Amino acid sequence: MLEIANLSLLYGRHRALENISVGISEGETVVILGANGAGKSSLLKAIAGLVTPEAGSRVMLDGKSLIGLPAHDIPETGIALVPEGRGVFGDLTVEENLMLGANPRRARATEADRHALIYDLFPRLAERKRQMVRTMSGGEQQMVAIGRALMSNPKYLMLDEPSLGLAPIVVTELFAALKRVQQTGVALLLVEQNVSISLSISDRGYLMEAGRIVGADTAEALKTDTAVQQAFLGGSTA
Amino acid sequence: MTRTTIGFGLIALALAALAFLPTQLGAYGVGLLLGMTGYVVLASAWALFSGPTRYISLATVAFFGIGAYTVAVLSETLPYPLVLLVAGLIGLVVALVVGLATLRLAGVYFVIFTFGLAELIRQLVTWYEVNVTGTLGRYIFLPITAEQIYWQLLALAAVTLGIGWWIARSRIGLALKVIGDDETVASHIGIDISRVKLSLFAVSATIITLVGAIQAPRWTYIEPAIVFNPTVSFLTVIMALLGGANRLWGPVLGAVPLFLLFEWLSANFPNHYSIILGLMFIAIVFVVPRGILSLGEDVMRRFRSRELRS
Amino acid sequence: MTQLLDITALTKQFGGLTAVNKVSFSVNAGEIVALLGPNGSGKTTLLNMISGALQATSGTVALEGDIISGLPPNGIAHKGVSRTFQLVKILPSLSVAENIIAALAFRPQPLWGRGARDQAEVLLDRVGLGGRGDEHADELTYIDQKRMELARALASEPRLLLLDEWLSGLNPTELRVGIDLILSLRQSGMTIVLVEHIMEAVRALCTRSVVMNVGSKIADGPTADVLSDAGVIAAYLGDGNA
Amino acid sequence: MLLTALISGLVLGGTYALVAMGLTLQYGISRIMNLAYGEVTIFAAFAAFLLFSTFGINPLMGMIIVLPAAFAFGYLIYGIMMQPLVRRSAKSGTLEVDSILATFGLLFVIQGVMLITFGSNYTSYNYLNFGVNIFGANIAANRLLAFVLAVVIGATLFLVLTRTRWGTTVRAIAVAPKSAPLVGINVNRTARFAFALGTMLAASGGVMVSMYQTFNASMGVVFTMKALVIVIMGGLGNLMGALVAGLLLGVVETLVATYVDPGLTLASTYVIFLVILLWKPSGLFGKAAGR
Amino acid sequence: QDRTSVKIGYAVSMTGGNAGGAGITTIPNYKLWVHEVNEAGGLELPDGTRLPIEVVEYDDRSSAEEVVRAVERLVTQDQVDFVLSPWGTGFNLAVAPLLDRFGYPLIASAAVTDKAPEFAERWTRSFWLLGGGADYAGALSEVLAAAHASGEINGDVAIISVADGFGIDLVNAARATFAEAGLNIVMDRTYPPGTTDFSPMINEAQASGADSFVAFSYPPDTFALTQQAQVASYNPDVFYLGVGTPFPTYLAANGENTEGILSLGGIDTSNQALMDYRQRHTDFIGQAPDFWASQMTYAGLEMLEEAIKRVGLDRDAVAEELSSGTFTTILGETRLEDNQLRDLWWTGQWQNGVFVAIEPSEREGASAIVLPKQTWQAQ
Ligand SMILES: Nc1ncnc2c1ncn2[C@@H]1O[C@H](COP(=O)(O)OP(=O)(O)OP(=O)(O)O)[C@@H](O)[C@H]1O
Ligand SMILES: Nc1ncnc2c1ncn2[C@@H]1O[C@H](COP(=O)(O)OP(=O)(O)OP(=O)(O)O)[C@@H](O)[C@H]1O
Ligand SMILES: [Mg+2]
Ligand SMILES: [Mg+2]
Repeated sequence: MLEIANLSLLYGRHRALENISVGISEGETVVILGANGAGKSSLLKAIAGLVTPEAGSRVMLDGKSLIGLPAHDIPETGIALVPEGRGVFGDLTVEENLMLGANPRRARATEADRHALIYDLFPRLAERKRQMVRTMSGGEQQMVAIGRALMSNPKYLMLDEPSLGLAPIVVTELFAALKRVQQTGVALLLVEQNVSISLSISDRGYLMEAGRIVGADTAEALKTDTAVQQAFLGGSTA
Repeated sequence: MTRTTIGFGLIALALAALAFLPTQLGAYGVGLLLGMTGYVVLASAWALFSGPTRYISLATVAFFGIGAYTVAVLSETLPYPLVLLVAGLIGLVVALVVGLATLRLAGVYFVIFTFGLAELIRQLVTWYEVNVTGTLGRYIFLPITAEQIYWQLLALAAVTLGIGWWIARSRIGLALKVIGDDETVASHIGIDISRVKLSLFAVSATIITLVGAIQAPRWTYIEPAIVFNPTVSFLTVIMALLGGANRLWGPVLGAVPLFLLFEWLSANFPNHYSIILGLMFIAIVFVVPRGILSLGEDVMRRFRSRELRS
Repeated sequence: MTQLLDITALTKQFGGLTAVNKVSFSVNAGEIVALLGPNGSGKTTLLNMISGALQATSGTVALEGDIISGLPPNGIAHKGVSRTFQLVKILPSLSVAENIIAALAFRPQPLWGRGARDQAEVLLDRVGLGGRGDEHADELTYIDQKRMELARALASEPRLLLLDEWLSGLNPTELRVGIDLILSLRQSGMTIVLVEHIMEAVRALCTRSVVMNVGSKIADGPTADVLSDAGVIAAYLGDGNA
Repeated sequence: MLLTALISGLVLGGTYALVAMGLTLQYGISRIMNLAYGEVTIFAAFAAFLLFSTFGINPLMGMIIVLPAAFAFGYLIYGIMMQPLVRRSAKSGTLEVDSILATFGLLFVIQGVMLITFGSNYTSYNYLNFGVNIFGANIAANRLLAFVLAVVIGATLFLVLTRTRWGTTVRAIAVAPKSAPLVGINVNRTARFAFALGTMLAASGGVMVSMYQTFNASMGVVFTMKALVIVIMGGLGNLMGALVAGLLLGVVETLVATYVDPGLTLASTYVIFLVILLWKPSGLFGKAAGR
Repeated sequence: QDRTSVKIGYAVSMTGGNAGGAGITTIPNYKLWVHEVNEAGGLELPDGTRLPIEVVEYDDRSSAEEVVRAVERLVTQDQVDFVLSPWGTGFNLAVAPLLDRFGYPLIASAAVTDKAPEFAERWTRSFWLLGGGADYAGALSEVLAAAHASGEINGDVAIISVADGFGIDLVNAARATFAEAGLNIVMDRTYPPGTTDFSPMINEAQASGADSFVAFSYPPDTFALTQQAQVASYNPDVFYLGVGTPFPTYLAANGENTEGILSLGGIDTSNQALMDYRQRHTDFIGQAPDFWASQMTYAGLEMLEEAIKRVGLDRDAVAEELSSGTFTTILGETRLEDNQLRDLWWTGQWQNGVFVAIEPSEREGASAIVLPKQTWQAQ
């Protein structure tokens, strides 16, 4: 169980998150919806330890607090992040990026299996093992980023707009792949603009606005919620 | 508009005062002013190009030395103003060649390239003197006093700051900033990167050459080891960075205190100069993270915001 | 209808990899053409060759009959080509307005001083950033940076505008605003080539689509036809999106 | 004659490469532009001399003392001086400028300490200063040793960096320090380690140099600049590059001295350096400039 | 006048590229002299009173700009009574016009220049104690010519020189005087300062067949040449090296292998005053003086001391006295000719751990040269 409570975050004087409370059970998939600048990425970064929240904020994993844990110790706890803008190691090869993904100790045992899984999910990566990631197309780099996160054998995988810049067919495949990831028991925390497809694989969803959670419901309910329709689905299930 | 006029008026007054200063000071004071003004011009001229583009050039001493050597070679054959002109022209030509060569380089590659270039020029001058003219050291017996050198440097400083002021307000200044931020964007919005970089580099290098030429008569004896001393390049960079290289007054605010610090330390702690200087330097880096000018601005800003609140 | 852009047998090789392979197509003035294709099919590379960011290995790009391939990016920009980048490129040390003024100041008929400031405000208004010129460019949100980048591209008054996934990352509401903005550009007579993976936008905006796969052109025609093409569905759209 | 020149050139180059490799670690990996690098080299040279002349410990044995001390020193310096700068620059992105300014200060501090403890005189001693015949070329044993050390260290580190997971993490922090925590890399610890390792290499260079070269407390900057030239010529952060560039410089220098004019040796090394940069703007083994 | 001390100032290179030379030749002598004078109660004035010396010292950091300013500071800020000379030819020339303008005497004890006569005329209060390149080269050519005449060596000479003012002065003079002396220069190479690998030049010299190897070198090069000649088993009959050879550290580093090596300078071991000075220097500084310019530096200070004793602190009078007086110094009876010290030892040789003077050979106190140089000993 990953529990976030009373999470607040300041960038200088700008309040990016205010009293956020979100919970994800093991194996569950949760999507966070919200306009640009609502604070979705900030929330994921705070969980990953990349930004330091205000005092009084709580991030608990299976009852243990993650607050104060340095960012580089987070992957070891089983939380992985595919960040906005990918954050791949541009001057290293695909293979090296994946190898680094398995850097946390918890990932070592399953490394070989994971490699196979990832090359199965993204055959393009298997073809380009030795290519410098910097020289790959935007979508290819996104695959590397997701692959790298999966390498760490996460229990909770956070994805920040994974479909960004991917061809439709790849988006379909990616979400199919994410479904398979779900089946391996990994919980997903998803931030997406592609609302319909993300709701389709989610159990629950949260709505964010200006740094606050303004709504939460099951995915089923959100799909038909008129407010959500208005704000995020453009009135129709396009 | 009026504020600019007042600003110019004040600056003219300050210049007049500075020009008048030598009459109030002894030889040592004049020497101090002279050295300080020399570095003010060097740092300001350096920052003309390197500030906005963030290309850290260590070729300063190459141009400085070229200027000094030109004077040493020609001082007996040409009238002094002409010598300066020739020195400036040589500096300009070398700068254009160097500028063309370095266009493709970026970051630290540019830094070390310019260092290598300065060393190469020094080696070539040495080799030429040894093998062609057969004398290495040269003598300059020009009847130019320290005051006169100082006045020339002061004028050059005014010109340099004037150019800096003009650039900051002109399209070229904006182009330089854009280049410093992102060259791809720069070229895609229609900036001819090569031309902008080259012309600025040439202007900056010509001024630096003139500093070398103007200061040369002070030494009587010149040899490559003296006028191509890489320390000059390093000090220039350090002063400009310390003051804030992308502001008009930044280099001045770096050069003056640093020069005085050097002077004070060498006058008072000749035996522990290195250690004290080093420690102070480290302290400065930690206390004044974004250059002296920014420090001043921060203080001002805090002051103003407090005023607003009250 | 006059032909504005003409691409002939354009090829780009990176070492052994042929990223763009003898692609030819042309774009009429006033058209909005979508450039589609799977990830890594060479779309960005193609745009890069048009804008001069990359030199073509072979083939030519012509603008109203003028060969522009071989010119440096600034030369091409002065011929009337502007673009945005797949990963936004802002000028982080400048203010939002200065980002635009920079482009105004270096277009063929430069604007400077008062005129530039006013025009920058007009452009910012147009992309929805009115009144925010004094903010620091690097403190804008992603979407606002994209808006600013578009305003910067528009500042050059291009004849041809290249948009590389400019609409990606927008939520559906924002997407609609974005689509309207691009439509308004067409109304003003601009020709646009856009790379996009969001089919909703492509359908709404583009009369014609060109589809690439593994560096080669596999389809070219009216958008509706292209998107129902079996080859395109297999390579790009997938069955679910057909 | 040519063979002799080539061999002595390679050996000379090896001694250059040895000093340069530490800098490529410090600058390429830890992103610290360390202007005080040469001072560490000279300090180690003095230490080796001191151990040899007063305690009779030969320089090779002396390394057992000097190298760990250098590592510890580098570790300490990074912790005290560089870490705050790195932390600060995470926001402002001014690490390069800050590290230039800070290590410029450090340079003076170390130099001042040396001036006070060792004086400003030239120092020199003889150790392993006899000729060894290699394919007809007469090579000083101490230089040969430095060459061997350079090749061994260079090859070992290169293999470690490219073939092991640990090595890959080290390169990762050089490539994208911001992303490194996402895969569980402690950037600070890794950078600190690389910096200390670089300091140790600088010191090993110093110990070797002390055997065949005269040195004094003011000479550090000569080593820094030579090392920088080699590092840049080889491509930043690339050990193989540093090794190859060092060897190349050595060979060029010797060939020019033998066949052209000793007066042009330094000029020719700079010409080679400049030409290589013009041809490959990011060094021999550097990443192709990302345009 | 109720002064309580005599202020003496100097600016020398304590750091930077010139620190190595200044730290051996100049600074220790200034310190020793001040110490000794003050031990004795101070500088003696004509009326027999003594005033202690107060020192103002600056580091010129091996920068020409800095040395000029430091001297200006000494004169106008600190208002010292006398300024001692900096180390190095260029730096002495840089301060010469300045001191002349302020009316201060300059006793240049660490500057080698052929233009000394011209400078002495231009700046009438300047004194030049170390001769010019032509003097040293001329003396060397006589040494070599004599050895050649006696059949000890062939007439071929291999010369290398450092590409800076000093090296070039000497090699230029050597080219002229060697030819006159019937010597044949078979190799003539110039290398840039900072060169560390001399093996190509040593190989070439070895291949040239010359019996004499002459290097007009600077300290780091001098040390390197010695080491690398050993590695190459290069044993010419005559092995002549430049600055640095007469340094005590040279002996410390090379021990027995110094035997027979020639260089500039040298001492007359029969001169008791000199040997006494060397002992005092060693005791006070903890290190012996060098065998070349140290003694001239110290002698220059003695002359200054004596001149003050004779004529007081008036600088013009002191300059006049230095110019015309005769002094007893550690060098013996010392007198300047046209403001220059001409009674110098031009060539010396390491013999049994002492760098003895051998040229001018007819001058009293000269040792006999020993040729050929012994072959290198394994260490
Ligand atoms: N490093 C930062 N410094 C200052 N402000 C920031 C920083 N990062 C984000 N912000 C601000 O915090 C707010 C939330 O940003 P965040 O990136 O979390 O939003 P988001 O919901 O992920 O938006 P998007 O959909 O555009 O990715 C925004 O207003 C943004 O401008
Ligand atoms: N500088 C480069 N060096 C080597 N290969 C490159 C370089 N730039 C691009 N490539 C390769 O060329 C191919 C085309 O890349 P491009 O960026 O044009 O794809 P794209 O169609 O824009 O894809 P996406 O939709 O994912 O952005 C890719 O396989 C990429 O890896
Ligand atoms: Mg986000
Ligand atoms: Mg693309």
